[in-house]
Amino acid sequence: MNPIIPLLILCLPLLGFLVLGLLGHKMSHKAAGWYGVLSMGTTMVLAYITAATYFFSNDAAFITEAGNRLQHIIFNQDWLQFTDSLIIRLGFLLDPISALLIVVITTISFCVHLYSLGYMEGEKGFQRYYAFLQLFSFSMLGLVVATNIFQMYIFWELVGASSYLLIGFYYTRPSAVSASKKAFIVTRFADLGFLIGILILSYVTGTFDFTDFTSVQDGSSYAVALNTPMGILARFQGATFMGCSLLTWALVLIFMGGMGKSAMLPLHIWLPDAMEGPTPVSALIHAATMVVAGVYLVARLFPLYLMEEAALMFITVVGAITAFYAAVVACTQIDIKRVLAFSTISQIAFMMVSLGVARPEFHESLGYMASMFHLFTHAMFKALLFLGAGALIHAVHSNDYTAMGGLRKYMPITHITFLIGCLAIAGIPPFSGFFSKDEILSACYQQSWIWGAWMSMVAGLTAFYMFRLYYLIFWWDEPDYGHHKPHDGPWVMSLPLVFLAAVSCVAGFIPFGTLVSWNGVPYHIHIDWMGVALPSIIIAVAAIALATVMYRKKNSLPEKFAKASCGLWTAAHNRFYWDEIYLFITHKIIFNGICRPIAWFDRHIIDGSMNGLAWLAQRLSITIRPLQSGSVQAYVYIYLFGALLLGAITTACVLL
Amino acid sequence: MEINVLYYLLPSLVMFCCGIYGFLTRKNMIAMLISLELMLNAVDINFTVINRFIYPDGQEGMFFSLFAIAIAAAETAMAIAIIINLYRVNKNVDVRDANKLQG
Amino acid sequence: MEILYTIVALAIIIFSVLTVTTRKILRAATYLLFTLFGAAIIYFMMDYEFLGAVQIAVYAGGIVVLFVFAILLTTKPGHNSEKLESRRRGWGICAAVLTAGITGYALLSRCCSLLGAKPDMEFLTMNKLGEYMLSTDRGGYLLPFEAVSVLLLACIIGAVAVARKR
Amino acid sequence: MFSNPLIYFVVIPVIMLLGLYLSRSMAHIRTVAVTGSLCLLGLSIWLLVDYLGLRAAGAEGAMLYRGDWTWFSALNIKLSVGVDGISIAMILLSSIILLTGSFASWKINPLPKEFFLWLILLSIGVFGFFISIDLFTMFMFYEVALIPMYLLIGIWGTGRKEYSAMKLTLMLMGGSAFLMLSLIGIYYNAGLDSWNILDIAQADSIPHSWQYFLFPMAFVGFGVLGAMFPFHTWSPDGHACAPTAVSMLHAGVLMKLGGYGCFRVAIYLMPFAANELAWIFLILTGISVVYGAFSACVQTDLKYINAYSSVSHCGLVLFAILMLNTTAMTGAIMQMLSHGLMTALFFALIGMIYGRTHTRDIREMGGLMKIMPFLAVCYVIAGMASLGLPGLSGFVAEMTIFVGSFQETALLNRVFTIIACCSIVITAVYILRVVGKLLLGPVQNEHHLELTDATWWERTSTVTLIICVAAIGCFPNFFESLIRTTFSADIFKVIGM
Repeated sequence: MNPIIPLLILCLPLLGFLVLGLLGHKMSHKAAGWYGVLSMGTTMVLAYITAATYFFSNDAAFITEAGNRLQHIIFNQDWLQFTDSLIIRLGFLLDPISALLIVVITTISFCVHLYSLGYMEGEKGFQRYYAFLQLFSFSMLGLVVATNIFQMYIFWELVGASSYLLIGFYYTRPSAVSASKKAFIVTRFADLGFLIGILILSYVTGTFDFTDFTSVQDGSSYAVALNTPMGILARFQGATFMGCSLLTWALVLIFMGGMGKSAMLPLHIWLPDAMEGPTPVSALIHAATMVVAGVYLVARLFPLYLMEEAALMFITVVGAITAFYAAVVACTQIDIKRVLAFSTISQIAFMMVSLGVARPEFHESLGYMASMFHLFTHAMFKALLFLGAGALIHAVHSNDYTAMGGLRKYMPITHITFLIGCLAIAGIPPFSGFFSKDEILSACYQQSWIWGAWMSMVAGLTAFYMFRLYYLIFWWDEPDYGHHKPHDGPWVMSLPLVFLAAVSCVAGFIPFGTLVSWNGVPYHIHIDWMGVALPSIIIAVAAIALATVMYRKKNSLPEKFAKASCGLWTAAHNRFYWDEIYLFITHKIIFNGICRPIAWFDRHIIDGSMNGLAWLAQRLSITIRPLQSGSVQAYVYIYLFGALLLGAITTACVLL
Repeated sequence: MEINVLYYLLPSLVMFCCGIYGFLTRKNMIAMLISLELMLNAVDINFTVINRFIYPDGQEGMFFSLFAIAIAAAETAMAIAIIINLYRVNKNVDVRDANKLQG
Repeated sequence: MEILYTIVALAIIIFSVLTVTTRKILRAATYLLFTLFGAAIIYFMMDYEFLGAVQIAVYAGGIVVLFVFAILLTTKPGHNSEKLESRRRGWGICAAVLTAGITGYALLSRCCSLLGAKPDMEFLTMNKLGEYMLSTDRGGYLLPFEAVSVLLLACIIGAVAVARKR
Repeated sequence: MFSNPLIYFVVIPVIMLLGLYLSRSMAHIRTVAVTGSLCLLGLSIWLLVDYLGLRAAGAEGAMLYRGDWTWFSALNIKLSVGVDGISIAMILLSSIILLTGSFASWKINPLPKEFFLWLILLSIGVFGFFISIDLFTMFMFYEVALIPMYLLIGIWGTGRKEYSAMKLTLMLMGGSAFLMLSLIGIYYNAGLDSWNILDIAQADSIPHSWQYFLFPMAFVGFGVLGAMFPFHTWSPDGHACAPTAVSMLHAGVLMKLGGYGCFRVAIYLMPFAANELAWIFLILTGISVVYGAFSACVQTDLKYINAYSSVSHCGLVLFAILMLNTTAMTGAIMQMLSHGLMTALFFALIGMIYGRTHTRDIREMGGLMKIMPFLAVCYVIAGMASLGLPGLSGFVAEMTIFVGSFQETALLNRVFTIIACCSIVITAVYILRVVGKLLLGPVQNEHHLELTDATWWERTSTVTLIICVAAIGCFPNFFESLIRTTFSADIFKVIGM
């Protein structure tokens, strides 16, 4: 494939960042905005062309005769050489998941660019906003097309930084500043694990390349396989550390990076706060793209994870706990963006669990496909929900549902699209969420009924809290909106909503299994209606019904329920006090318990001992100063004494 | 009585010790300077005598004394200039009042 | 010769002692003058006529006169310095005697091998002296000569600078 | 002698000194300083290009542009010059920072002439140090670089300047004393009657028993300047009190003398002891890395934060040097370049901010992004470079170090590599803390609203540095290969590199 188009996919957003960043202040808002939109639109078209070429061209570089999809490296430029074999390259790896992701990223990013024309209109720093969006798109695209794990790490850091910049967009607001700081530091902490994991993996295998880790060469391309011919994994044989194999350690540490970015428990605390950023940013970064980077990372290294059941088990457990936790918390939040944030955490955890339960022996790792499928559908409907929330916030100037209610009359487009989003996430057929979630649940049930039941319960909770949100916004009780009745946004805001809603309606019917599977072998989805689909539909409908009863009209049921829950509601409302725990650890233990003592130690002990030496020298000189009395005769006495002593000694030695 | 080198060295030793005594005990700076001259002279005598008695072939001792005299003259001139200056300040030449250089 | 020696030696010893013991400072200068004359005579006895002449001219003629001027400038006539306190004198004597003891012991115990009559020496004419003084060969003293001349100049300037009225 | 290009790195500053002496006005002084620095920069760029050309044409030898001129024959002391990729990188760094430092002290007051005289004298020492390969001459230039610091801080500094200047000078002189001893020991024990580093390294004739004694002294001697724990306390006080350009030059270049010396003298000449004793210093430098970072977290003075961050980053330099493998050492040199540039940028910006707000206490400032956006953005970029954002220099240097260090299998090395890795998190904490408090958030002090943004010379200074930082960050392989090819295999035969 001609490398020009893939190169342009990366370069256009980078160019956009540089142009808007350096020259943006000379442009008008309109020019900057439209430049960003056009740049992203072009990128989106190019990404579609690339993905279409990959999936449908039947080129031998992309698909074998037997129909197996291959990994193809379009270009791979040496960027930094550490040793002969450890080389960081910047390249473009085209395979099912990267092709999928570039489509998702560019689509959502384009929608957000367009949407922001309306949402951010008149904001100070409009050009800066677009520059950051472009930077983020560039970094995210670079991340998903990475050919080696270090390239991924590089762009991983870059998305972190652009996320930092965008969360802190309203930099005069202290809460935004601290939220951006928190997001960066928490993910940085996770990246530490990622880095150490990379170090271990690269030290043992002597390579960074994904194709070396997971694939065998097949012509000019690579086919994903379990036992790679280089025998890289054989080098791990016998290497253990603290009772676990070194590979497990490496993989778990790398997954820790994913936990940070994807906001898995216990590193999830930054994501709800990240909602301080502008809402379109939340849609793009903190719902659809960046937060699924962790899922993508695990999927990218999936054949390696398959080697280590323990690591997959760890992923499953973390994912399952996070999914439940986030779903419970989402039921109690007041800020609509936070509800959506916790919902995102929960949904990403779904994908994680799905990856964790995937095994080749169960329907050729159905979970892998399901996870990617859900990633795709979730990106669409969650972006839709966030953009819808943005439209609401834009209309009522508040994040809290308490300021909303009865909005269905004033904002029909938003209402319909939001409802579609809710139905999709709740898993009601024929919306896209149903299909992907169904695959995930099937995969869970195949592994063990425990996971299946657990995740079904979480799915029910999902339906409940989403419809709670829906009813509280669009029904419930109408507050006094004053003279300015809320209304739908301009067409630039509505168009992305409609588009994403349309996608959410039909995405479920994409034959996803034929496009994406863990080893490129096509897989045919067949829905197990009786075993999995029907029960989950029943659960979802029941949950929606409950939500309808509780929240459709203003009533006192929710309050009674909260009171009856013996503190559970309060605890969930306070997110089970994770923030407080973190605050305690960072502030009390690390800041006051480590940093301050070290600074004190440095000032008083280390520097003190240096000053002490100086003091000692000074004392000594003060002590011997009186010897210099200024009296000549005293000097002569001393001198004479010394001279005589020397003379006497000489005499004694020489003459005796 | 054969006059050997010792006969010359002993008076100069006495002279030297008188110089030491005077330098250590006098308070008048000029008197101290005089004692200093005594010591210098004793040393000059020693140089000359030892040169003459033990190394008659060379002239080092003699020349040393010669230069020492020249330098002593210079030194005395300097010293007296300083003493007179101190006298202007202190209105006396007592060495105990000239202790400004203490540490 | 012995007589002359005896006289000179006695004169040196006596006048040295008197120089440091007299309480009249002007007298001390006078006794110093006599001591210096004694030293000059020793130089003559050592056959260093030029040195003796320099001693008389520079020391007796120059330095002592300087002393006298200084004394007259700084002391009222007829003024006696106060009597020394005995502790001060005691320590002085102690130091002097100790010096004499150690040096004398070294001298006496060491000099036995060196004893002997005054050896003959080639007479040092003024010509030769001048050559020595201004030659740069071995045994030549041009460098110290020049150094001393510079030093004297420096002293002259220094003395003027120090003593002049501000 | 004057046909050797290297000698002009000393000659040009000397001509600058003359020019400054004859200067009559501020305009003259600026002209001389900027022209001279530009000449030096041009010369270093020419040197880089020419060096690469010579190497590409197949020039052999550990060093190129060799020259030997005896200036003290009784002790075989020569002015020996020669450069390899590492020295060229350092020379380039120095000339960039000298240029930007000149711009940063555009309005130095009082005594501008004297200030620049001392600054240029300092740069003579720096350039002389990097071009010398004669131990004694190197040491002489080292001292020439250190002494002006006393006056520069003592006269033009702020705060407790006399105390800080004295402390800095005394501690560095203490290091020098160790160094002197060690150098003399090397000279006599190598038994070659030569101070030439290459000769001594090739002969490798220092007895092992002596190496045990000389290596720690040389390492500590240079380590003091490299701010190695526990000899780093001059750095916070010294930097806090120094004027802007001096902080820049000191943290940007002079601290690199420490790292460079540790490599060029301690390890290059005594590889055996380096291999045997590395663990002691590994512990100390490993502590430096996290210790400096933790200390930086609670400081409130901008310069203190940056000084402690320098302790952390320079600790990483020494840490990587001690790993004794090509990758880590390449990383160390990269880190020197990177830290030099970004810390100079930091100090320049801090100086500019201080010049406007007259305080360096982050608690008294806030929201500067709104008031002086240019400086604030530059500060954020510097911060991002410091915390290792890819695309800026910090990242490539740190990653090279970590990957290189992780190749060492000994448990101690592993443990300390992981500890050192933790610094990337702590660095993020203190950088973001400063950025958050200083630049973002609401404006703390109403008076600050009247302040202006950067002037053209300040922009020149910072933009130059940012371009360099980004150039290293975006095209690291150019610099890394320049450095990596320099580690010649035969000299490290003992340690098996």
